[in-house]
Amino acid sequence: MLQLAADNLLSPIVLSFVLGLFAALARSDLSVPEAAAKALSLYLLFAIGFKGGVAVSDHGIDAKLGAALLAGVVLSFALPLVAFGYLRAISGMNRTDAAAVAGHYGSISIVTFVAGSSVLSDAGIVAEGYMVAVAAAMEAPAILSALWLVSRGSAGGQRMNAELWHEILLNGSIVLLLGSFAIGWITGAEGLAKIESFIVSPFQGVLCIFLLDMGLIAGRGLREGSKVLDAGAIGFGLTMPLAGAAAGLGMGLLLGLSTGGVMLLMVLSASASYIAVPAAMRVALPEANPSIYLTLSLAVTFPFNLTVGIPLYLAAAQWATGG
Amino acid sequence: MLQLAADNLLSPIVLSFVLGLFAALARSDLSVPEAAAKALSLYLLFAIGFKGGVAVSDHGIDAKLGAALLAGVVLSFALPLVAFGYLRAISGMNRTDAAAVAGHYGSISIVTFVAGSSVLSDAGIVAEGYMVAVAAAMEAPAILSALWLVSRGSAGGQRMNAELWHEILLNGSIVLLLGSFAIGWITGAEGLAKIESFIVSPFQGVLCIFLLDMGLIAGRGLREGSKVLDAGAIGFGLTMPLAGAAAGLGMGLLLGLSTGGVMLLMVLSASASYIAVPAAMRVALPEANPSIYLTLSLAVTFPFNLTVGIPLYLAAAQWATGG
Amino acid sequence: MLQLAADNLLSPIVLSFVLGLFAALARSDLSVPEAAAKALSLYLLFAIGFKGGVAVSDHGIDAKLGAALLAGVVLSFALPLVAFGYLRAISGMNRTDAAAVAGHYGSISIVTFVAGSSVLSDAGIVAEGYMVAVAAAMEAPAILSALWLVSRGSAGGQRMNAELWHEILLNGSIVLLLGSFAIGWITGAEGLAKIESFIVSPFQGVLCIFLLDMGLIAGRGLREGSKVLDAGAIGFGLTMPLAGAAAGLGMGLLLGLSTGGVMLLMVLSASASYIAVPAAMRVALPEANPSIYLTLSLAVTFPFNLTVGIPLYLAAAQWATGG
Amino acid sequence: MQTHKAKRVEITIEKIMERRLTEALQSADVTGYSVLPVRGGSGRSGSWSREGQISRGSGMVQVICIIRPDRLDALLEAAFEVVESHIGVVTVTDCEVLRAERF
Amino acid sequence: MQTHKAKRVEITIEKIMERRLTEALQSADVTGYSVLPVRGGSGRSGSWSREGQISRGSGMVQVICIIRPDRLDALLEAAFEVVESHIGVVTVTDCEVLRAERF
Amino acid sequence: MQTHKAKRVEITIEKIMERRLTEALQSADVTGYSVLPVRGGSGRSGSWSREGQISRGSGMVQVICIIRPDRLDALLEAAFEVVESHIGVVTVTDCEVLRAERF
Ligand SMILES: Nc1ncnc2c1ncn2[C@@H]1O[C@H](COP(=O)(O)O)[C@@H](O)[C@H]1O
Ligand SMILES: Nc1ncnc2c1ncn2[C@@H]1O[C@H](COP(=O)(O)O)[C@@H](O)[C@H]1O
Ligand SMILES: Nc1ncnc2c1ncn2[C@@H]1O[C@H](COP(=O)(O)O)[C@@H](O)[C@H]1O
Ligand code: NA
Ligand code: NA
Ligand code: NA
Repeated sequence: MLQLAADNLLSPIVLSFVLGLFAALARSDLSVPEAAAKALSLYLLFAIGFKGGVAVSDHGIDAKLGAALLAGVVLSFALPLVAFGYLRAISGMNRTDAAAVAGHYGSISIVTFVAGSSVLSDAGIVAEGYMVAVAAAMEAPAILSALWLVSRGSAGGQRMNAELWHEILLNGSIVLLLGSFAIGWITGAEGLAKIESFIVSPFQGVLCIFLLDMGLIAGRGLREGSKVLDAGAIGFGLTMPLAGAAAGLGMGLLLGLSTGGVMLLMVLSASASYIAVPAAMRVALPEANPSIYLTLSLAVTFPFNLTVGIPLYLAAAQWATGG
Repeated sequence: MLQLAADNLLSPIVLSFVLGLFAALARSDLSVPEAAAKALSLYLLFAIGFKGGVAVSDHGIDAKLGAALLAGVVLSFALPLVAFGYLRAISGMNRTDAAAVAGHYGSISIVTFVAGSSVLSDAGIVAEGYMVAVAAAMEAPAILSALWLVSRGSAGGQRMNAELWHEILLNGSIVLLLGSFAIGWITGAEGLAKIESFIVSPFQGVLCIFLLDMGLIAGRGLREGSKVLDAGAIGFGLTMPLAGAAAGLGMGLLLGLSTGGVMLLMVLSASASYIAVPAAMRVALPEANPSIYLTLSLAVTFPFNLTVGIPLYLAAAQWATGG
Repeated sequence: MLQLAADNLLSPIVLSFVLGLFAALARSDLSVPEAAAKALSLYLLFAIGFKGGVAVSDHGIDAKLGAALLAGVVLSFALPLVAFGYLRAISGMNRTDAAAVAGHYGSISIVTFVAGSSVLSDAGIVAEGYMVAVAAAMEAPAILSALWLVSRGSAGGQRMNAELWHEILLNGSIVLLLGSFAIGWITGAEGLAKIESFIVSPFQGVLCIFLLDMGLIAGRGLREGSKVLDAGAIGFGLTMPLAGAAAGLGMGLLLGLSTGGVMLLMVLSASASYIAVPAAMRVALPEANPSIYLTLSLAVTFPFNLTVGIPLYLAAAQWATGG
Repeated sequence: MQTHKAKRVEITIEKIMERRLTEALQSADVTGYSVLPVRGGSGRSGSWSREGQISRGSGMVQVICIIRPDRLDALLEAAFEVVESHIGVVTVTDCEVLRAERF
Repeated sequence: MQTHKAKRVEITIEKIMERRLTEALQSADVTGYSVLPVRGGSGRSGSWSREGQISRGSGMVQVICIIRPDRLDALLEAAFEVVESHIGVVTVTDCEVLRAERF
Repeated sequence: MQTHKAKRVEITIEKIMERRLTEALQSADVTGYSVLPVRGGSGRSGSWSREGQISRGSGMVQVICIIRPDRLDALLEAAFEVVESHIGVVTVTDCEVLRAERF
């Protein structure tokens, strides 16, 4: 366990993140161009989706797929309610900001998922390929919970209109993730053989550069956003992932997922969105302060999960599944 | 043949294109940054040119090179005349637009060429390395034919001035394609060994992302441009490639090219430009409607060639050469 | 030696540079998007730093590291003084411009360093991994020398303020180079194994595209800037590298570096900055003409080193160390 | 040369609202506009930059419409409805245009 | 601060015509201009966006020239010749500049 | 719609000076600005383009501030101090804004 934590902390991936964080905090002008960052994220989504699809095509479709998707949706709906209550109790945040933050914690961060998968495969543990689809399923429901939280009793329903629905369900990340999952599933091992040296071999290296960029953004966020967070909010950002992971653990055991699957469900539940949910909040809840939710998600919870959370969740999943 | 078609349709490359098409038609906000798309196209041009050059350096220069280049130039000059007559007969398009479209079909699409090469190498068929140079030679002549078609009898000659000549002959894609062809030729197998894991191994994977982007653009084009195309024009976009391929087949047999070479000449003749010719038309024929020629080339003919055309041309080339 | 020179001239890397140069001089519109160029440079810095760090972790830290760093700093301080005197004697350049140029020649060009390392590894020669750190140490001191040269006697000290210090010492390239060096050092061979197929295998290929871009920029620079350079200045750009290399050779022998180490110190001393120093000069010495120093550094000295210099320095280092 | 009076309206708005704005403009029969990227900025809600961003929720764009003066009010009303509850800046400048028949 | 009257000319033109325009400006002795990227837009010939494009024939840029009022006509004539047969928008705005000696 | 008079200040300045400028603006209590990328241009010191550049020392950006007319002078003085010894262009245009309470 300690060994695992140390290995994780001293992996090129985590150290690249730390380097970015340091550079931003030291006000270096190091930066990744926006177009390059987006290209990296397209690559990661394509690769992780494709590999998930190939895994499903290899091991056949599991009877648990439907149940796992449902479990993901339930977690995504429910976690914001927990988060909201916890946040209002522990910090002085107003209802609107707290609801917006809560929505982020019900949804997921795909980079955290990628980092978790990468630790898993380093450890030689195989997980259900369809966890990628579970990740996609967990993106949106939390947004509804957040909007419901903000408008309980009042006429908040109109915050969700057809256009916003469309944007959320067909946002680029989801479409690419599920699309490449389908492609991987259809083309299987043969398809993988063709593009393996693109999506498998260089994967960890690309992830390093991506995490360097995440570190830069998190560091900039900390510099800009630290003034808007009180101690309670920061405490929330460091402990809510544990609550999420616990829920994910319970759900994973209930479903009878493999060790790797349980661990990934914990990672998903513990992680907080920083792509889909912030965009939805800007449209539907513009009065919530983006500095608060972006800083918490990107600069507090993401680093926590990356450094401490992931090895912890793996250890817990191994202990609980006896795997 | 059917197997070949099915294999092609279910390859990661074609499915990536379909994913992009779907995402754009479903109005997802999935998009590839312009800088990333350009970088991908630089990569593909560099890789395909370099590999062609290495092939020439490996197998020695073929006596047929000169004849093949000439054949390409002749096809590029002649096909627009066929296309123009066909288009005027089958659709209600005006002279200017029809001439502009015709120019696109005489010229070539390098991605279609790349996709064709990739199907060839999957099938283990080797083609003449200098087909890359033939591709470059076929880019420009069709532009002259198009301008001639538009200004027959009138003083249209002045549409081509020295500056436009310069732009067409030294456009970035041609320079990079021929330049990397030369580099591959000069450095040969030894040069290839140094950069193989950059330009060979990840090639198909990069092509997937590039085709995802092509699908996105084609889909956006369809949404914008479908209203400007009548049934005749769409019919043209789906059948003109067959006429082009037939011409390429005849020419390839005449030249005595290998099975792979014949197939690539068919692909080149069947494909329609969407980089060099549109740019030249905006300068020299601004009164032609770009929606028409871009939509036809990118959203009708390109998908047709990618999905149905390429396996068809390969089967025909194999049948005709007995290869 | 001649063989070495010919091999170098006909390597894909050098030919890619030549292709870019040709394209720019022929006014082709070939271009690499800014975001892609920056992404490539991030990749090269990350890879070269990381590999340097791994080398240090493999071979243990050398007692000479401290001395080598100091030697680098001394060279960077001293070379501008030589360059300034030489330039004022040989060309009609004014004091300010001459000082600005001199600063560039004391500092270093990391791409030249990368190209040198790549020739070394092709030749199977291993160099001290910490030469990467020496490169970083040589970036900044020359800037101080340049500003001192310009303001001797006058109150020029105020040109350097805390903000500029901060910018120079924490500029993105230095932070990334030293940061990835540290990551490579910490994670060692195990870390390298994880990301090898990202930072080692495709390295030379990426370098080709990067040098294509450098050729394009150098060519554009030549077209714009050739009018501002007199024959003396051009002569300086072609001979100052030899003076720098000689100083590097002497220093390298004094330190007892390996053949590879001596050669890299020569390359560093011979190369002229085109990232860090131009930026510093625009801030602290805006009255100096950027066309002069950018053209000299990028379009005269860089091509000289890339084509003629590097094989020469290698031959000299082998001769002098008997390696 | 012959020029004609027109209004230049520049609307700086969140990228995520861009499509809503341009659709509102189209509904108000504004037929021409151009969209310029914005790299960063600062305002009451803090400062931001696009560098390295993958988030779709941050960043702004600048939408520029040149219109005939008599069409200004319709445009502003359409724009205001979208901008109202969001951050963003709307400016109107007098200008002269060539080829007025285009507007 | 001391400012001086000048004209701000903004020409939105197809990227492929950019070099022709700037060369025409230079022939008309316009010595300074800046070129801004345009991400997308809409007009009578439909709407467009640069996203994912590799084509050299689509997309526009915005060329901005600040000039002395007395030089305006020469500039507009030079610009008009290039823009005439192409799509594109030209606007002229009155402005004040610092450091007028530069123009 | 109700609009209010304001000034639109556009400062084209070297990218390397951007942070110095925005810090000067903040010291002068200018609370809002946007930064637009510039792709290339030409002036007395020659022409330039950002294409393929990795250098941090070249290239320019355009900083746009909308301010209340009475705050113009403070802004110009702050900007001038940064721009003074560097290349760059400062223009001021009269404009109207919606939601004046924001400025
Ligand atoms: N006065 C202004 N001038 C120019 N841009 C502004 C101004 N105020 C705000 N902006 C832009 O609008 C964004 C949001 O402003 P705000 O709502 O004040 O936070 C800022 O980050 C700037 O990009
Ligand atoms: N009124 C306008 N205001 C701003 N930009 C415009 C306007 N009209 C056209 N444009 C730009 O010019 C391009 C071509 O316009 P058009 O020739 O009308 O198709 C459009 O796609 C816009 O980018
Ligand atoms: N009159 C002008 N109008 C617009 N931009 C200008 C003007 N003069 C200079 N610039 C911009 O400022 C940069 C430096 O100008 P200069 O100091 O004249 O070399 C140019 O490259 C242009 O990007
Ligand atoms: Na979560
Ligand atoms: Na063709
Ligand atoms: Na040097």
